[in-house]
Amino acid sequence: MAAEAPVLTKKDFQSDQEVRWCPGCGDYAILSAVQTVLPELGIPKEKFVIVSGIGCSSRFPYYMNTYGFHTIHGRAPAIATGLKLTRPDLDVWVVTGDGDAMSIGGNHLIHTLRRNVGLKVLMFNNRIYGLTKGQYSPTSELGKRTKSSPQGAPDYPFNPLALALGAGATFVARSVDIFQPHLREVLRRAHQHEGTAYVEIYQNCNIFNDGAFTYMTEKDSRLEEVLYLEQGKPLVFGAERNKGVRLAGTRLEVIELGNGYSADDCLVWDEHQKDPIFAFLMSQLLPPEFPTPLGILRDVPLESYDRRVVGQVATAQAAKPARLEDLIRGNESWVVPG
Amino acid sequence: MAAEAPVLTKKDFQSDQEVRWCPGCGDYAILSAVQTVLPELGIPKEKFVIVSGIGCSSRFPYYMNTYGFHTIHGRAPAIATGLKLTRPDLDVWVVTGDGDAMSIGGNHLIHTLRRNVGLKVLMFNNRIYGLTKGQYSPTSELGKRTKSSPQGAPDYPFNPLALALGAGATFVARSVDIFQPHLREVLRRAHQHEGTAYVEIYQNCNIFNDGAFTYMTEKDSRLEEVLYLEQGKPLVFGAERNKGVRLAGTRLEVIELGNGYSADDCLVWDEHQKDPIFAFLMSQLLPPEFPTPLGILRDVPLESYDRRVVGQVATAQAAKPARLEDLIRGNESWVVPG
Amino acid sequence: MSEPVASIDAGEPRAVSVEKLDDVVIRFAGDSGDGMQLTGGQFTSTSALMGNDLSTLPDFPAEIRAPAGTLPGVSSFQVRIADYDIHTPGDAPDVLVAMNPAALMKELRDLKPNGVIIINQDEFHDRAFKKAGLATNPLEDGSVSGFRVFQAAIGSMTRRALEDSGLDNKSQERCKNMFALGMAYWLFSRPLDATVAWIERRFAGKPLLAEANTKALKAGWNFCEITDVFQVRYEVERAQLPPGSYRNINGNSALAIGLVAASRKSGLPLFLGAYPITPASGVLEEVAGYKHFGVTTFQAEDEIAAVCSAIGASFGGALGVTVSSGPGIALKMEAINLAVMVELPLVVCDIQRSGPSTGMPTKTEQSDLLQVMFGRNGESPVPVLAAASPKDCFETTLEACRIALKYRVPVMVLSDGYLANGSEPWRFPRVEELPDLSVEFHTDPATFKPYLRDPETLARLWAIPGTPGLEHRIGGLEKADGSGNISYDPGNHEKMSALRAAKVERVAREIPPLAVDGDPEGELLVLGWGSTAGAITGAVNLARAAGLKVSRAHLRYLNPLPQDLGAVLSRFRQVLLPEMNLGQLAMLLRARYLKDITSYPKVTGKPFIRQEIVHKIRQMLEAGHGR
Amino acid sequence: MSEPVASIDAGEPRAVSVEKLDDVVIRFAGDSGDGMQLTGGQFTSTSALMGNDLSTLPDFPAEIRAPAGTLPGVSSFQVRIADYDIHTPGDAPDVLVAMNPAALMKELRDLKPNGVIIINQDEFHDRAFKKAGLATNPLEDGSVSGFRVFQAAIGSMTRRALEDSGLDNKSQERCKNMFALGMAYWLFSRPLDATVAWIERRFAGKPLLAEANTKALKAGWNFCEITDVFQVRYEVERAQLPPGSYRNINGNSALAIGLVAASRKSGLPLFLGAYPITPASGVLEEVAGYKHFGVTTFQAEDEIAAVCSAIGASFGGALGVTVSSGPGIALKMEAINLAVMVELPLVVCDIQRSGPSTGMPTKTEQSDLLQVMFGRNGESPVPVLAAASPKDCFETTLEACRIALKYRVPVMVLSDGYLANGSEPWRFPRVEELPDLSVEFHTDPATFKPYLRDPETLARLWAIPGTPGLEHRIGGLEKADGSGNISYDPGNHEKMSALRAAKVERVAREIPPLAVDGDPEGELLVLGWGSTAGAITGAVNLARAAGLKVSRAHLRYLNPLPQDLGAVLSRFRQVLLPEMNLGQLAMLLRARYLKDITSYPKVTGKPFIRQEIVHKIRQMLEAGHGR
Ligand SMILES: Cc1ncc(C[n+]2csc(CCOP(=O)(O)OP(=O)(O)O)c2C)c(N)n1
Ligand SMILES: Cc1ncc(C[n+]2csc(CCOP(=O)(O)OP(=O)(O)O)c2C)c(N)n1
Ligand code: SF4
Ligand code: SF4
Ligand SMILES: [Mg+2]
Ligand SMILES: [Mg+2]
Repeated sequence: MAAEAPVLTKKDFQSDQEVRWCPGCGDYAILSAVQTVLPELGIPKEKFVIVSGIGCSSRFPYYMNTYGFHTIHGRAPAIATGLKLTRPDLDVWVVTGDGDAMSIGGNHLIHTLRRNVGLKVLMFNNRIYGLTKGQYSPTSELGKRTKSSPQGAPDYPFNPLALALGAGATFVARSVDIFQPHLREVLRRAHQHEGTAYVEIYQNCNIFNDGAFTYMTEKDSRLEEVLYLEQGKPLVFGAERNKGVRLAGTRLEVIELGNGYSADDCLVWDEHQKDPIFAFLMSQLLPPEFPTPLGILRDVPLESYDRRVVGQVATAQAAKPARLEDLIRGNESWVVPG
Repeated sequence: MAAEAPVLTKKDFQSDQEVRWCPGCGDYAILSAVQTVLPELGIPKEKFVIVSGIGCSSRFPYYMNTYGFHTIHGRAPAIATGLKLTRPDLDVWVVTGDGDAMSIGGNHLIHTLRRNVGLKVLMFNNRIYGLTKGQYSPTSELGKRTKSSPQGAPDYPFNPLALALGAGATFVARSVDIFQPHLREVLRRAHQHEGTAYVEIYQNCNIFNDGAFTYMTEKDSRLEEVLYLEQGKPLVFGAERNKGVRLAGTRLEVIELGNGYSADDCLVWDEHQKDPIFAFLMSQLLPPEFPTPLGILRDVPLESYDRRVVGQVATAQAAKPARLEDLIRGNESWVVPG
Repeated sequence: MSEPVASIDAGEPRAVSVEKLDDVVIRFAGDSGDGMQLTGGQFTSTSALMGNDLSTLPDFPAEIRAPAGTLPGVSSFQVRIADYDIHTPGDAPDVLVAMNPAALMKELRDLKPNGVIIINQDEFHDRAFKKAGLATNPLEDGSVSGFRVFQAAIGSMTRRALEDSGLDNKSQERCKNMFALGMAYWLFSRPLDATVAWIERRFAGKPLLAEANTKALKAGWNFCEITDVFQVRYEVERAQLPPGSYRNINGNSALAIGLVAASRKSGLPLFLGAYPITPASGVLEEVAGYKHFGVTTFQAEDEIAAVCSAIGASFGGALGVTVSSGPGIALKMEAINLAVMVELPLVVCDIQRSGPSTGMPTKTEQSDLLQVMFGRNGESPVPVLAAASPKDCFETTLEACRIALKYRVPVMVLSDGYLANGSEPWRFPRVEELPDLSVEFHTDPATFKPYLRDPETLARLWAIPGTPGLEHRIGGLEKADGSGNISYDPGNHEKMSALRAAKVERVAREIPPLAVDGDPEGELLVLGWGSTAGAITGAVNLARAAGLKVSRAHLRYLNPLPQDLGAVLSRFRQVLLPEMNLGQLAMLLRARYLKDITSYPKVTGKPFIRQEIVHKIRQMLEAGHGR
Repeated sequence: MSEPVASIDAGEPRAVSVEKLDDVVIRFAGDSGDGMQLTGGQFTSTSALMGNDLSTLPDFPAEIRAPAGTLPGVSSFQVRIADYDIHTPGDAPDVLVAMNPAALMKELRDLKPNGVIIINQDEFHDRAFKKAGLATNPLEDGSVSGFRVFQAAIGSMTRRALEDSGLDNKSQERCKNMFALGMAYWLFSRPLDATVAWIERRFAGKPLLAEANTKALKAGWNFCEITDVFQVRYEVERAQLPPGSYRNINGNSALAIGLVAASRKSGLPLFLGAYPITPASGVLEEVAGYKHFGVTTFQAEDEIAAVCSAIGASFGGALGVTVSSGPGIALKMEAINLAVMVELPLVVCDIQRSGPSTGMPTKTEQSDLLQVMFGRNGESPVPVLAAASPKDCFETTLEACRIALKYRVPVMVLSDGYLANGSEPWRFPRVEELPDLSVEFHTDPATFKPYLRDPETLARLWAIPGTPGLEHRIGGLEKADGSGNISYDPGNHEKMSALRAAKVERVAREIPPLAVDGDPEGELLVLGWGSTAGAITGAVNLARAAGLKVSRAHLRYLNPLPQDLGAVLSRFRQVLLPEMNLGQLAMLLRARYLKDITSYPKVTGKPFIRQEIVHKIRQMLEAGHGR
């Protein structure tokens, strides 16, 4: 059994760099979850690469004792795509923020999703630009007052999950920095997906946007505000499990169970539905009217872009000899005798 | 009645520039439709501005005798946004192609949609890069062989309508270059919308992607392949109007009417549904399984970005006197006597 | 508590005496959470109100909140106050306020020999030493020998002062910067009232906090008054500044106000499209607060959208402006080139930072000059102006707007991190003194062609959408002169390329003759541009005081260059050009004038200090004499 | 039909005689739908196979299909064939084939006096004159006086020849370019077989079309043979070229093949990330067909993603390449700067076109030199190489890859529209002759630090993901030398800035001494770079033939410059530098060497012609003698 990979632990994934997020930042919890999950995956440490853009969240690679690339603002998916296309053997994770991924990097994100490149994209959504000290982001609420929006942000925010689904994402999930077991399970599932796995992680920026998610993270409101998506189970929630979500025509409704309604009236969750309709429905569950869904919104197998691209190269190689002299000579050549 | 605007005609909107698309290009038909609709709108000609990016389609402004700006590749929505924010009195139309809007310009497009800037965006989708002579575009089919994809495109295409809906579009429609009355009606409706009106127009590029839409434009297949969306009417189609679309749980299905099904089993179209669910359902009707929906997928009133931004300025102006000397002096100043 | 609240290590105790200084440099340093920027800012405001000349240099860590107590977490603010006209925040501090061991160790190397150190002794314990990466107590291991160290238990004294404030411990502790400020005010004989008023404004609606901060401030002051911690007290008299109305201002504010002023004086609404980036974000944030001036700000999705939106606004008849820093400017170049081609006004402000790539975002540099000159495809000339000091950002920006509107060109404004955050007193102009920037839109269809030009400026007609009868199309393809129709004609392209260049060159006609400070000819001219102005002026003054003969000139206009620059250069045997880059302007001048300019490059992320330049001046003069 | 199929306007009828020419320039011109590019390409291939030296210049309209018959719709292909070593496609055509009045009128002005014009008379009617914007028939209004005009009803004769081909009228008409080609083959005594073989390859699986095209080709040839339309027939002997194997090649193909060769010789997989843009798209399209070489192509969503993907590929150990043209290169700059900072190999090819902005996309220019040198924030030096001719794109690209891999830097390759589409015979190398580009990845954890450098090249270690024990992080923030940890240390930044510059400077050690053609010293050196090489060489040869004394040198390396360039320049009293821009390299050289280089700028979207340069040489020599 000499060839067996050594058992890895969380410690193996901690780099020697001092972690420099603000004390209390939600990024710490996410780092911990990733450092816990990666060693479990049975993959040699040197096969992991973390690619990030710019932002507080994008400091992530420095703290992971894997290969890492802290690139430029918004471009991590494009850089990771080039890496994955040439090195499909690597396990490539993209770490990005709501600004990095959805403001300047929006185009690369949606193209990565439609192509279904085999990348795991962790989008830390703190609904603010942290690193540049607190301007509103594309996920900040309409009317949010920040340094750059003293009268309130005039922009409607993106719905990050709807955007991803609209772009054709094959794996879409959501979790929360401090919901550690849940987050770890989502990370494991993301890893298993062949194509692009897009994971939105609600992350508290305690300096510039503290409490953005307390409505659903506080112990006492959590059960009322969160809808855990469980495969094959009806969409039921509430501390008393007395509420559910149903589809009335083409509209979603929250129903109180017991008052003539039972769990049977609720939608039965199916993360594998081939078309993105059911997942899109879930993305439209928005507070305060609806509970916030957490878990896997979509997980549909589809050949990854890298596999198709690599396959084309292999097909071409099998079909034709690759003689450089032939390429240089071309179709028509002649000799000038000496 | 001296102040009444002169009656405008199509001719008034034709510029003196020779139209230089390839003979047979679908762009001619779209130009004609726009030149027909604009004079009807009761707006002085000088109030129209057409902003375009780069591509065959983006040559559009040169042929319109309005104000026009043929900008750079992918950036028309951003330029138009700046124009509209400072000149909300203008009627600003963006003309773009599938490459211009959804490849290089994808980010500006989705941000324009989420902000709901008061622009009319006409996206000419010919599923190819025309101007650069025939490379595949983000709407080309998987496996399409083009100059740059000799083994077939390895990319899954975007679903342009789903992308727009995922980005939060408030007005989404689709029409076809040669379906002139339909196209004109869609243009009129786009014009009436306060926020961003996103119109996908199927356009035949007879040089590099001829026949991309013949499956649904040919006289004999048209009625079988097209689902016209009509407000308040059931989703029924077919030459014999013998087919319909219904929602079974969270899945769409085509049903044959008469075989135990009637029009009452079909979804009843509502373009005004507040959440984007119904519109998203329509975006998932893809050939060959489903008919192609044409018409207005979504039309939901929402205050435009420009109105909100202009409103903030007005509020600030009403709240505070704007004395330049005060601004220059600041909060703390002192005098050094002479 | 039995621990000493203050102990004095400074030799023999003496009675308090007042010493007059003409010039002193103080640096406040602490953890990023310690509020040192506020402390420094208040010291500055108060000193400004007292009539000192002054100059400041803030220095933040790159992290939002690096781990408390570490070296990378240190945040500092340097202020120099003087009773005469000064130009830099000073080469080395005379006084260092160090709130923890990391701050002490990081800043100590800069301190003047025999300088004063004020220590928050509460933070000098083993755990803190470890966080700062120290093996031993720096107060005991010889690190501070050669300095005058004063220790005070700033944290615990603050908490004690606020025991009854109703605040929790953490909030009490947060007020310790005000305690330190109070001490500094005592030491430098400054009144408290301006800061008390500021506290009241800042904590309006939070009376507990307002009271606590004021209390802490006074406690610091009283502590010095009562305990005799210092035996000397300093006074710095008001400076003999030219008469006028003054305020203190930093570069980003001056730039922001310059934009609003340009809008007012041109009669055009200001449109600022920007995407946040250090150190430029402050401009967007500040202008966003000026909406009552009819200003529109647009936080775009990226830098490309930002500049594009500004171009769209210009097309519609607004004053279109965008602001960013190096990496963002790189992204804007393709669109700026569109503005070059369509000949619309546009102002692009580059608040430079240390590069290449992400580089050192919080550090300063002047290394984007060649980027803004040449970073576009094709022949694409644009005017380039650089601000010389924080306050000069106002005038330079106004001038850039004037040129952009008059010549219908994109104009680049160069500032940098040092100017953006540094501040100085500004003798601000009266509104009536500002230049008239009004423009005329074309309205007459009979005389209209989109590319008809003003024979004087070569600017094309500006006809904005909404004007009846002037419907026309513009775009990035080459245009026929006059008609503006697309043209692939070889001769037309040559002509248009020449016209675009000539238009920029014409700006030179309006550039005033280059002012040479000192002899108009001689052995050595020190030439500068941008934010090196202060250090060069200071250095040349020092050199002259030391008996050296040296002249000085400063360039605001980098493209086009002043018409007499060649003549000025030819009058000096040697020219020294200090730049915070590897010789970018030197290259341009060498190419233009074939003069052997001596480049003095510095790329450390820090501004020049005067002594560096003095040293170089001395060297060059000696070499010159040896010839 | 009763209309004449050919009429002869060329003076007295004579018997067919054969005239030998050493050098002739032929331009095929017609509507964009007329297939003139194919016709010219075939004439070129056949002439190449016959052993002529040759050079070509295609010229497309900007529109895909501009309205038929209009001036903007004209597409032309110029080919020069000679029995000796030539360097340009010729200043002015000797023979013009004009398929319609628009083609005639557009190209006429370039034709040599007394030149031959072959007209497709079917298209000379009133409707066609109107489309071409002509009031009168150019054949009758004196426009063609001074030329020798031959008319033939090319269209109707083709249709007649294909009556029984089974093709519809439109498809028959499409073959008329082959008819014209047949005529040209007869006139210049070329064999048909190579084109017949090509037709068979091209229309494999479409036998009707293959047959029809061959028939039309032969019909054109036979028409001349039978009808005596021409009384003279020309022969151009094979050129005395150095012995070796030859093929014809254009610049984009040579570049594409160079990339594949670099991949093979380095043992690294090639990754090409690109976004289509004129005139660079051809490279992506061609390399996409080379997947059997283990090459990956990625058509990205934009230019930024294209370059970023290449950087990602390089990080993983591939040869990362991106290709674009001016506007796209502008967009890539921020990311290229990341590659500068992380010190990874990257090759960026800029196929320049006429700017600024969208400019004239189908026209050529050399105006991106300063952009690629300086268009990035901060101090960001990169090597820059330029190809001199279509075939030289191969070697220059290979050399760029070598430098990128060896020094771990982004390297810029400059080509342009003229090289991209132009072609010439290439004496191609044997694979064994190509340099070894192999690289070593670091694998040993004991000796690893990410920013440890090779003392010779200053390249840092390249350790790729997947290597056990070498896990490390890189990024755009300033790095501490050695460890690669983030560093804000002023001294480190200064050091790293110097290292990045020194690394690029070290490349100069490998640059061969500059070859001066002609006397190594004297009155005048004509210096060139990039695609002006041919025109300059030709011009200098012409000047010498006219008795003028002038030397010539050409630069492939623009950054760093050859070490001996300064010395070479100093040996000439005058230096002339023709560039298709407003003097960009001249500026760099003036700054570097303080030498008064005479810039000869041209920005018309067209390459230099030899006579322009000869004229300038004469002027300068006269001025020099007058001194
Ligand atoms: C090209 C460029 N533009 C702007 C910036 C400045 N910038 C750095 S991070 C950031 C936003 C970060 O927000 P987000 O992605 O949400 O990350 P967070 O800090 O909140 O984790 C911005 C605007 C930059 N570094 N580069
Ligand atoms: C920055 C930049 N990149 C690339 C190009 C080249 N380019 C011009 S149009 C185009 C694509 C056009 O496709 P689409 O938008 O679908 O328009 P169509 O021609 O099909 O109407 C491309 C890649 C360019 N002009 N500028
Ligand atoms: S600013 Fe916010 S997101 Fe950034 S490290 Fe601090 S708490 Fe975290
Ligand atoms: S290439 Fe296609 S899209 Fe472009 S003008 Fe021609 S037919 Fe139309
Ligand atoms: Mg964020
Ligand atoms: Mg298209």
